Amino acid sequence: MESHAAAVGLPGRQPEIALEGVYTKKLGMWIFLLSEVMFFTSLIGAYVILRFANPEHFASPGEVLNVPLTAINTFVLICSSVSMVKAFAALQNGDQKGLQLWLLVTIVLGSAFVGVQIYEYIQLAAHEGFVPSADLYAAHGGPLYGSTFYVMTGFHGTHVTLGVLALIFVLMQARKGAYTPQNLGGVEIVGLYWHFVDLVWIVLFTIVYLI
Amino acid sequence: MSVSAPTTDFDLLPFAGEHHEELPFIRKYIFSTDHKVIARQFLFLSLFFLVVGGLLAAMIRWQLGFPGQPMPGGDVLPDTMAPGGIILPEFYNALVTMHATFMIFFAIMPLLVGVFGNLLIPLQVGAPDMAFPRLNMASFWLAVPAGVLMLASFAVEGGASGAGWTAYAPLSASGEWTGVYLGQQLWLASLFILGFSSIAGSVNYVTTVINMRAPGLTWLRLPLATWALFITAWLILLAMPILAGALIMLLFDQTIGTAFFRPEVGGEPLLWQHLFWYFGHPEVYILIVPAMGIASEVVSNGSRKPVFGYHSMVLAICGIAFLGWIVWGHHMFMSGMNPMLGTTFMVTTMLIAVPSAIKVFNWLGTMWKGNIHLHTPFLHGAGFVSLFIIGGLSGVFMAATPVDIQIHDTYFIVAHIHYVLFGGSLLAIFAGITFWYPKFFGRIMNEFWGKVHFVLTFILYNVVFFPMHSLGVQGMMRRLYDPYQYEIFADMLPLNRFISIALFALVVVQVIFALNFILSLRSEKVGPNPWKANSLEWAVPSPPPHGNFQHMPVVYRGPYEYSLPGAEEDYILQTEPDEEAEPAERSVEPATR
Amino acid sequence: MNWLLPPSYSTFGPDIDRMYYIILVITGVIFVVTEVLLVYFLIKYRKREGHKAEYIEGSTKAEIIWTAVPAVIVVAIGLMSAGLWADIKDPSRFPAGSYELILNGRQFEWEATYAGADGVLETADDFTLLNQINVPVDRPVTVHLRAEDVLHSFFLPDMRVKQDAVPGMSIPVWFEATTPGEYTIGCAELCGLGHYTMNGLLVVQTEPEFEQWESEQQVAALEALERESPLPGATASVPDAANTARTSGGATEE
Amino acid sequence: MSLDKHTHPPYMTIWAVLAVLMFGKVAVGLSDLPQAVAVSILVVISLLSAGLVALYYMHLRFETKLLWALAFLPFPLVAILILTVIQEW
Repeated sequence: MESHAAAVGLPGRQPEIALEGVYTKKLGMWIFLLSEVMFFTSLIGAYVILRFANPEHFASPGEVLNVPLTAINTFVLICSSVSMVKAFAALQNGDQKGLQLWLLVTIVLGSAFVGVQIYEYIQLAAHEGFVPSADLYAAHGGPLYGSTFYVMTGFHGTHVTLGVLALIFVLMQARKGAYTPQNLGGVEIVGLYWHFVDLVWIVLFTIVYLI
Repeated sequence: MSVSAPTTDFDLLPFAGEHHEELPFIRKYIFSTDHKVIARQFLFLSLFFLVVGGLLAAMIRWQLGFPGQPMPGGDVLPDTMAPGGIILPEFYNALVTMHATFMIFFAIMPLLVGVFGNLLIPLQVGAPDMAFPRLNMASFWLAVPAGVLMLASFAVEGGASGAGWTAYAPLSASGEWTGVYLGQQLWLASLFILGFSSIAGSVNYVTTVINMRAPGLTWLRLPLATWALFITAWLILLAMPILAGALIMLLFDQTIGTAFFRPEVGGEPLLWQHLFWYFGHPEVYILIVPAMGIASEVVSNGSRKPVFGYHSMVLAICGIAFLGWIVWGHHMFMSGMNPMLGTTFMVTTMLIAVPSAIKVFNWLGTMWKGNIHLHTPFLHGAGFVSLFIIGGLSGVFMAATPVDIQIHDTYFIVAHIHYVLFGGSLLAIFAGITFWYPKFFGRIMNEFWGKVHFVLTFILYNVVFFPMHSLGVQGMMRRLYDPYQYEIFADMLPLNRFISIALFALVVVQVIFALNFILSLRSEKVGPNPWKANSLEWAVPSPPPHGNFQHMPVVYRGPYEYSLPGAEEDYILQTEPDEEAEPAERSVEPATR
Repeated sequence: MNWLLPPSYSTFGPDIDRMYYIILVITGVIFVVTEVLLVYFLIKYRKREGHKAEYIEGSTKAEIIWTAVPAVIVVAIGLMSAGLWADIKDPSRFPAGSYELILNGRQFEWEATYAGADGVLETADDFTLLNQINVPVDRPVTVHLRAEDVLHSFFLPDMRVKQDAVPGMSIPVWFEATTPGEYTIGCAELCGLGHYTMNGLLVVQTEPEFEQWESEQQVAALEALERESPLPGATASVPDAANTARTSGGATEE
Repeated sequence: MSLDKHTHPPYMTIWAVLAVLMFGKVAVGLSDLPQAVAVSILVVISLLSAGLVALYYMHLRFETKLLWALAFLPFPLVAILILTVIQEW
């Protein structure tokens, strides 16, 4: 967008008209995150309603799902949120090295989270017979349990993977010195998305594993 | 003020004509990020799907008017659809489903939100382009594959989806009940992709309106078209993801065999209806609110008079947006939903009639004591108001739950749908295309043929759809391949035949609009403000150059200051400095006249 | 073209029709007033040389009026119809002592199940009827509506009854016929390629006729039961010989 | 988040609080408290930690009030959907 404004000789936007301090990219990301909230509402809402309608389909915490492993996995995601924020703080202080280091840590932690989740899927599907499709379902509880579990955690996992890819892209841009304390757009945007994904997991982990 | 020749770095020679067989070609596929080019691309795409939807409607009416008789030109269709031109029941269900799907998702919604959103928002808020131009381009180039997938679902084995555009489970949840497997999955995948396109577009619209308004353009100086598109973008942002989630669950039911909506393995069919209509009702307001915005623009312009009660019009749009989230149950009164919920939804649905009433009275107030120029956009706008009144009032019958018992899922509902969607949105779209044609192509559509098209369409439209209220009151159900199997409906064949013939005439009359649209691409060029309007898009040349504004426009007044006492002309551009305003505000040079 | 509802033959039919006519009058009046006003404005305030429109930005008084008045009208309509809706649909307000039967909708036919000689539904001696329901006149009837495969909608246009049948749910629907005769049963929810063939016959019989018909059916069911399996084994839903099973449109997958 | 202010919110302490809350939830989840009690505790804790992430890590706390309004917008809609549809069963 900036190139357009320059091309047409447009003075910068008057801040008092715009949402003070919330520059366009950040506002766009916040608005996108609102639509993501509604997407997860649809999935989690269906899970809550189906569980309320047919409780016998669902097992109590720990019976089928491996809670300790996922608890550690959740801790990994929380750490990745912290490393993301440290990266952003480093950028604000102009510390390019720190930015790239913390971005790398976030990427590693994020990939670890997805790895553990895939491992958990394999465990559940192979040994427990806990699969999404109703006809093959064999674990404790009913086919609804597998369907809702895989759709919710699967889509969350997809969002984490997309987040990791975005972080890798931002890291490459950071290596080229694209970000400065004045132009911290890309990092803050990816940071907002990453924290949102962590926030969704906090709710998801509680509802799926602990209730 | 010399206007340098617009340095358009794109070479667009549209000779798109939607003749029936020929697909609209753009000679060069332009991966452009200019919101005006994207608006034109959306225009051609959705006009093409409007034609497709219209053809499907003609086939439906043929089967209802001449059941079981070979359709003229029907032998073109393969035997899986219409052996010897005689439409099969499964193809009829596919026709009903795909007519609604194409019209709602690929014609009316892109025409209102994709076309006018893209064209008007940056121009009316005084921005050079959308907040995220590349995302805006992605929004169009996601809609194209969605449309292709939907069209392809006709060609696959088993035919297109036949579960209704509402795809109620369990009929839609497994091909076992309809014999349509891949067709239903393509239907689901196509709408899922379209969801991305709509959300990408809406993020752009909301960010542009909030963050990129020209100085002086406060919220209450925004034209009502931009207000309507802004609120609609919010509805899309919050409603489409719900549909995306529901579609994904239904797609997994269809493919992997999950159990969300399949009752035999524990799923809940009512859950699909709740999720679908929780998206569905904001969706129908997505289809009408932009039309209301366009109607306000053309009615005010035609009457040469400010919109009556601008503030209450804005409040009414916001009222519709809020109430739109708590009424979805009125689609499900008979569906086995808890009757007590029915009563709550009945009350909220009754309340949502109030903002629509406010808008109608304000449109009438705008015309009152005006100096009405009956130009084509105004005619379509007045047509919109008169038909929207009927559509709104017929909604009250369905909101009253006991009356809904008799008329639910009958042709009364079909009449209501078409009075708000065809009489409402489509007439507003005709008004919008004619009104902003200069901003699309720099030329103007023929006024005489515009009026001829309006008069014929208005008359034939009412001849086709008003009798449907009577069919519905007699109890004739929707989506019946051959309603005359029921003895009590056998005597409705003559009326249905009459409606069908009237519809064929209505479809033919649309050729006038198509020709007017195509031939006017070559008509004489027009200046920046042929309709003598006030908002910012009329302060730039037609068609606006890349980047729209030579200098940052500064706004001093509201968009509807027509016939201002003391002004020499009966219109004043928003960029006209206010005489009484203190000099500091008039320092910046106004935009090109 | 006919704007009047077809005659209704159930106890709550006239109440529904009255609601329809009240709304028809109210919306009719508003329709005429607004459309005439629109046409009048178009003619009276048409463009004339030298004439300028009046610069009016609105009037809050007018806004208040046309917010309050429609709100009062629609809420009034709402309150009027709330009671009637509850009487028809709320199971706790169903009339007592109604004749019970089960109606099962499946792809492209209705199957009614009546209590057999023992008077208890879902027992071995029940008898069934395909695409036909016999009910006594002047006596409330409760139909336990079910569906086997997809959504169907039990629609009795003459009785002003409509209720979707949802697989996995048993929804009670009541009505009381007032005049004997033969009426139509329809399916109002898209249920596949044979949706249009799901019409059936509602036969409303006088009390003696119904008693006689019912006892005949019960006896026939008992005999069929004896012939089939001397021991009262699984519930045999015996296709009722008396009623010729209508050839349904598509192949009915059992 | 105005640029000149370099005092960052207490990220590490919030991290510790989040970790403690999370492991606390696990304990409550695996304990055999009656389901109603356990569910309400878990919901409260997760909303609390979600709030913490939103306020401090997403810097919502330092943004304009209008962004708070936007951020909060979908949640009443979520409540309407789930609380209404749950009446069915």
